[in-house]
Amino acid sequence: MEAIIQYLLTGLSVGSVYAMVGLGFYVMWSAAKAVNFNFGDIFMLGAVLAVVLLDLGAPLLLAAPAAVLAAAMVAAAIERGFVRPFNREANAIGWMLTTIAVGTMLESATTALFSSNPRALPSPLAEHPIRLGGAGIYPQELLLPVALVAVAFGLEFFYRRTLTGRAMRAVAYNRVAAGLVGIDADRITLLAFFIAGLLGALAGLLIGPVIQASSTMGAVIGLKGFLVAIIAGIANARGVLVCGVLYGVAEKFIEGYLSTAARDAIGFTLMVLLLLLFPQGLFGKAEFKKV
Amino acid sequence: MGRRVRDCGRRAGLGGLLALAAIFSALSPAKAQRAEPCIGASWEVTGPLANQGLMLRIAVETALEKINAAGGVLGRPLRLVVYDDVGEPARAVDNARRIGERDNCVVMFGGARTPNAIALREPLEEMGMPWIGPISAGTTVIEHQNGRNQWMFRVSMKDRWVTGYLVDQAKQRSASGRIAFVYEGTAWGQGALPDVEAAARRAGVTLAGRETFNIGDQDMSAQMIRLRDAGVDTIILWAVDRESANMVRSMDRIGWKPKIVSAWGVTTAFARAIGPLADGIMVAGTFNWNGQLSPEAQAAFDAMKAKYPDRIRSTADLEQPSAMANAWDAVHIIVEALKLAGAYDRTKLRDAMFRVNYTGLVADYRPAFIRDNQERMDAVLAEHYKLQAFHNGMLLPIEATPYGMRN
Amino acid sequence: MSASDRPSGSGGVNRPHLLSSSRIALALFVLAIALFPWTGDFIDARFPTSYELRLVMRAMLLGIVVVGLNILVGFAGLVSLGQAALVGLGAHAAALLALRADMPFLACMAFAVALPAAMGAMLAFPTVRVRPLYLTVITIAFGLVFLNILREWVSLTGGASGLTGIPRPTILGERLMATRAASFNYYYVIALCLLLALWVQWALARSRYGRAMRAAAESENAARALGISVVGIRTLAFAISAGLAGLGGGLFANLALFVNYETFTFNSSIELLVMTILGGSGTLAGPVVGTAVLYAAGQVLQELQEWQTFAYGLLLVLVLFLMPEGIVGSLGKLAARLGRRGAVERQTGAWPNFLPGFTALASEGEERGQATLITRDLTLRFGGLTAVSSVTMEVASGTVHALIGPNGAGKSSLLNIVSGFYAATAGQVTLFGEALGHRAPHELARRGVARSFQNTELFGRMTVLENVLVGCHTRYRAGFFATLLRLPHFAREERAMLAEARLLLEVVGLTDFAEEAARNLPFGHQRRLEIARALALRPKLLLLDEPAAGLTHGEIEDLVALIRGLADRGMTIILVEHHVEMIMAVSDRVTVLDHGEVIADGAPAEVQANPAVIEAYFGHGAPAKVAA
Amino acid sequence: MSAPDRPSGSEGVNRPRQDQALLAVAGLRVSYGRIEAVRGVDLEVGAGEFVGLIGSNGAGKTSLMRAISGVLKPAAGQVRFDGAETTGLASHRMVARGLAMVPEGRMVFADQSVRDNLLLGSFTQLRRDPAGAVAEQDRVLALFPRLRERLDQEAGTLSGGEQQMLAIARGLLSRPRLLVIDELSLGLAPLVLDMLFPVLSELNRQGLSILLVEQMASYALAVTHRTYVMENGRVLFDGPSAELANDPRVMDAYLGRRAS
Repeated sequence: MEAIIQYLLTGLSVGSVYAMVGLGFYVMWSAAKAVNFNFGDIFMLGAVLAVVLLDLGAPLLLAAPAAVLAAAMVAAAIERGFVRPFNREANAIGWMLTTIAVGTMLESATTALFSSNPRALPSPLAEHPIRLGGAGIYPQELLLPVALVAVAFGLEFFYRRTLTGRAMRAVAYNRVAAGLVGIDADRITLLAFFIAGLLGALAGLLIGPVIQASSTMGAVIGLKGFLVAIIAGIANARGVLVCGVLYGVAEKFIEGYLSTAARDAIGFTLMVLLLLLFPQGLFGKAEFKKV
Repeated sequence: MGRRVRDCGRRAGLGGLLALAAIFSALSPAKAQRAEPCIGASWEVTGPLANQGLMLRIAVETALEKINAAGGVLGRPLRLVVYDDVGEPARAVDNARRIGERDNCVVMFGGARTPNAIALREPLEEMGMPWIGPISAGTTVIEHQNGRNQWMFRVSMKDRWVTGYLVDQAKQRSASGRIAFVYEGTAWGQGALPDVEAAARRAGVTLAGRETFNIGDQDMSAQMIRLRDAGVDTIILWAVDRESANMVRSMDRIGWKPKIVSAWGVTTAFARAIGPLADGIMVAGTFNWNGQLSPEAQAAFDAMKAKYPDRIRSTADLEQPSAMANAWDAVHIIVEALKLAGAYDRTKLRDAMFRVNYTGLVADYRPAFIRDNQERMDAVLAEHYKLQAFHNGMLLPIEATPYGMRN
Repeated sequence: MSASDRPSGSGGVNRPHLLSSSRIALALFVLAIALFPWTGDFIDARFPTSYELRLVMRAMLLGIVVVGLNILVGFAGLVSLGQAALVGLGAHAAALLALRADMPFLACMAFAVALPAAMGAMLAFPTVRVRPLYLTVITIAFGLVFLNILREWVSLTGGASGLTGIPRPTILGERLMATRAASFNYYYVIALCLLLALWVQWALARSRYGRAMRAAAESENAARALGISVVGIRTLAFAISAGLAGLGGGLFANLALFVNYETFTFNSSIELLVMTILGGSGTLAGPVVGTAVLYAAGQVLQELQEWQTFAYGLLLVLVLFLMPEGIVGSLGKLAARLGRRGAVERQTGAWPNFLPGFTALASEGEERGQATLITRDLTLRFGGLTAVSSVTMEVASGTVHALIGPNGAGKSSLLNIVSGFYAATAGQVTLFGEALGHRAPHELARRGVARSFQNTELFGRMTVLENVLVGCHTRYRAGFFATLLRLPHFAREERAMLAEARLLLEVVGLTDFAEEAARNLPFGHQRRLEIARALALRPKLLLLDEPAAGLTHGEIEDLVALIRGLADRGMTIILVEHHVEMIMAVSDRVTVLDHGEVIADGAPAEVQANPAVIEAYFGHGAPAKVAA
Repeated sequence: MSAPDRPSGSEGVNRPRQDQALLAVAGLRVSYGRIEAVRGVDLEVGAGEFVGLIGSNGAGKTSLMRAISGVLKPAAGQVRFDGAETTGLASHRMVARGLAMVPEGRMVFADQSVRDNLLLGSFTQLRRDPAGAVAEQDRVLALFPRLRERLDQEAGTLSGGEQQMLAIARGLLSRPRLLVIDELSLGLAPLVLDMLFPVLSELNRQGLSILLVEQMASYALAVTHRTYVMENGRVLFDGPSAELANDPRVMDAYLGRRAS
């Protein structure tokens, strides 16, 4: 019983990370029909930049938002410099390679400048776990699902209640029509990558105190976030959220009851099977192919 | 049009040829049969373990600088060339070939990864080039299945001995006698498993749990819960800094604090990342820079500090304390061997290695290696191992901490 | 991408001379590879050392894998980010069979190719039908799962420590090594395999399989309409690509005599993809160039120490910005631009030019008077919208049957049902006297239904001649291996098809444009080409979707002559058109649709006079009074 | 065909002088790759004018409209709007300058509510003049009472006619000086058209310039002042709509007959 509580709690926390990263992919994909393939690096920057700012003497409450903001700006710059020029034609794949390349540069520059060592990202919420019998969780980890809910509501509010959010949905639905009502689709796309960057960097910042900040912390999480988003049917925010959390919890139960070493093999196989069963994604709608 | 298409094809084809030609011409042919006064190195320069490579480089470069300042070896300065193997065996072989054939170095250093060392066996034999491992600890690196290791030396720990050492330590410290083994899913971790099992058998200990995890794993609650529920009170750990930190976090989460005796993958960076949770964790090593230093060790540290003032400010900045001492000693053993060999010649160097007697930071190597005794291609013996422990964020000799029951 | 150095289907004519420049380049390349190990004998130096030899061998191994990836990416337009895992599968198959089953080298290699190929087919078949992106996703997942299994299945793979002690390969008792003592025999085995891979690539490019891959990549719809099973051809492409990956892997295992999972990571997959793109995907020389350049760059960048990975990324970015089509692609384009200066004027022939040979080609139509196509209560709904509503009509064989109606009347939807692109919500289609459930477009194409598209869907980067040859796809009989080996009966068939394709170009007056990329044709010519391509199928039923749209008067007149000529030769034609005048001139019967329903059906003159038709078309006279 | 009931007032009937033209297109060419869809078109719309553009499907009308409204960049030629050169300006900038287009196929944002669609229509105005935008919403909804009833419905669930109303309303909300409507009648029942065309005439009477692209020649000729007839990427001729309504050349061109 304790174990089950533990798996649920840690699964919820890591699942929230997947969900937030997946939502980042969702936001990028809906606006641009392309993504920053190495989005994990934005996740990493959220944590690493916070450590760097703390090193420079900034207080945590300043360093944290500044790091997220800076990482999101990097994300936006990647859209402008490396996605937009390579996403002009329908079904273009150039962006995949350019974002991989720029991700390589980001990661290796971080390794060279920040060192390959893990670094602590101190947070008062990651010092003393809350114990529930034999299970336990850091308040910091509980912050993640809370943040996820906040982010989800925030996104929902943004998409449905603000003019810019509606404009972003308009761009996602039909770029031409969006332009015809006066929306600058390029700027909205840039903004979308910025927002995605906020999500990714926030996830990195929040989990950083628990898993330490390091230059390679984002690689696997970025990939998993992408797969989760695809499995969910990348065009459905709620689906991405649900799938992300579920995958996190599922991982913990696999670790608990099947195998820790083969967790990824089992998890990914599960994903592949789901994708084959639901080719449009679990929450995706069948798309109509026009002839 | 068709004509033109083919013209373009030709141009492209020629382009390919030119590219190939360019590669070859860039590689100046190695002419001399005799080797050059250089030490090659293939370890990690980039990637998650880049820091290891950097620390080794600091130790080797500093040692070489001192040696060269004193006139070099056989009248010539020795230099270091470093190539990155990004932890990949095929790259390691590329690098070894480059070191042995193009740079024509007299000897090479290897990095931490066991598979990379295994992949080098045959090329080294073919080229006849001695290899020295200052940081790898996998038993099979030196003890080859065929028992015919001729070229691979080590000034480092050996898992077969480390496991015996740690099992003993764990047995003495465990109140319940329930000891578990936790290891990373790499060749180093997996390779230690049979050694640990053998050592446990020898010590009459039944392992109460075996748990593994993958590199990059961020939560080990499942493993820790299983071990806790199995009544384990002491863990033998085979892991590096980041994953160790995550494991200790998982323990803290579930409120479980067993004793941990660890192989030397956990270093200063671990304590820096995890803070007070590191306290009390014991690590087997070959050397500790935070204790009472001999004049030679103090001089070595001062030289590193002087050469790399940005990186090395205090002894705590020597992030691979044991491996750096090993590398320091390895360089000097090579120098001694070269002097005995009397020439920059690989075979002569190899033969001379067995005649080296040298007092280093880690040990009194007398002799450093023994010919036709594969087991003794390792210079550092189990008796040289030193237990250390984290205390107040520092990795200290166990005597300097409140955790020492023995030693 | 430019047409230059792209696999060109020009096979028969303009056959390269024995001393053509590409052959010289190839010969030089082969010679350079063949002589390389012996360079030292010529320049009297210790060169190449085992280091350079190893570099070249590793580059050749990677080259084999990249050739495979090029077939996938450059031909079939799919992306794999798990290719390294397939290399690993080949490597481990070869190593394990040699170690555990004592299999001889060649048998091991056969499995090293076959297993990954089968795995590739298994991965591709269910995924490529949905979205090409899914293959990418699945390959990523496969790569990760595969590595995880390699690492954890310690008893089989040795776990992370890998497999050591792989016996040195032998052929006929000869030990294979890359040493002077062994005459560098293993080096030559690898070189031979590279040449083999290049042959496969070349043979594919100039066969119906390669053309079908490229066609499916350029226009899935048009490919399906021409009888190509898009799922099948993509699966084939991935299987071949995986097989070549396995070949590279097997050779690697026997070179290194040690394998573990670390060589086959996600990063290696990316590196392989980058090599493909860098060289110029879709070009024949690209894989070799890309592999050589990038592999060499990796060695040179070692000088930069901890910044080498950064520099690698930077180099990639620079290449992608400066040479978006890869080295060979961009150089080829440049050369083409330089060469274009002296281009000759091409003559457009008159059309339709019903040559004597053409009559024989026009398919044996059915007996006149029969109903080629009958639809009963055909209905098609998309969500709430009813595009086609209970349409019943009959198309007599050998007639031109026009389908008209205002924009949005459901004409194209009806055409899409008949050609298999849409599945009807209700109703029945009887074709050539056989009641059919929903059939995929490529199945219908094989039964003799050909179509053109409203917005011409040519394979723009393929040549005009290749476009027509794709139309011949379903009529080839030579199998896959006969094609790869270019056996005599394949060669005969290819020659026949080529002759037929050229004849069809003559019929539509495009002979002079045969080697031009289709997208470079003027609009009217594109229409002609699309029709010629459809005719290459030798259809019994030809569906033309607004063939006159955008054509000039003269062109429309020619089109009318063509349609009449085809009908006179026994072909049944359904024509969707707006040009009422043209309809009147060419059709035997007219069905008028409005809002998905048949509002009139009959001879042209009757329909023309039908007031319902006039109203549907031109509006019903005056609009109601403007609200004051 | 019965005689169309033509809006009174003839100030727009005469061809405006170049310097008065709200929209002036000269020598415009549009290509897709090598395919030329528009082959050198001159066209003008004067301030307050209601101009039609008719021609059969594939004549290049939509391409021309897309180039004018900034959806496509023209290959050659010039577009001047409101006295300034606007060739190649992106569509959102054209909207900001006062040229709105109701695109072919309507392109309403099907996954958003009618209200949100209208709000997006006011996108440019909400930043410039929020109060004015709200007033404009009321004014436009008064024109299309059906939309007011369905404000909270998803736009994708509207009928074709309602979607077209929404598309027009959305276009109007940017307070354009020139409204370009591409294929108003596409897929709509005559009954719906009878409702829509009078609204356009009314808007025009209130001072809005309109360029109407229409396949249904009779409708276009009935409501507009002046009409261009396009075929094969070129303008064949133009003239007052009343005259063209009886001109046999229209029928010929329209039906793809040879101009004799």
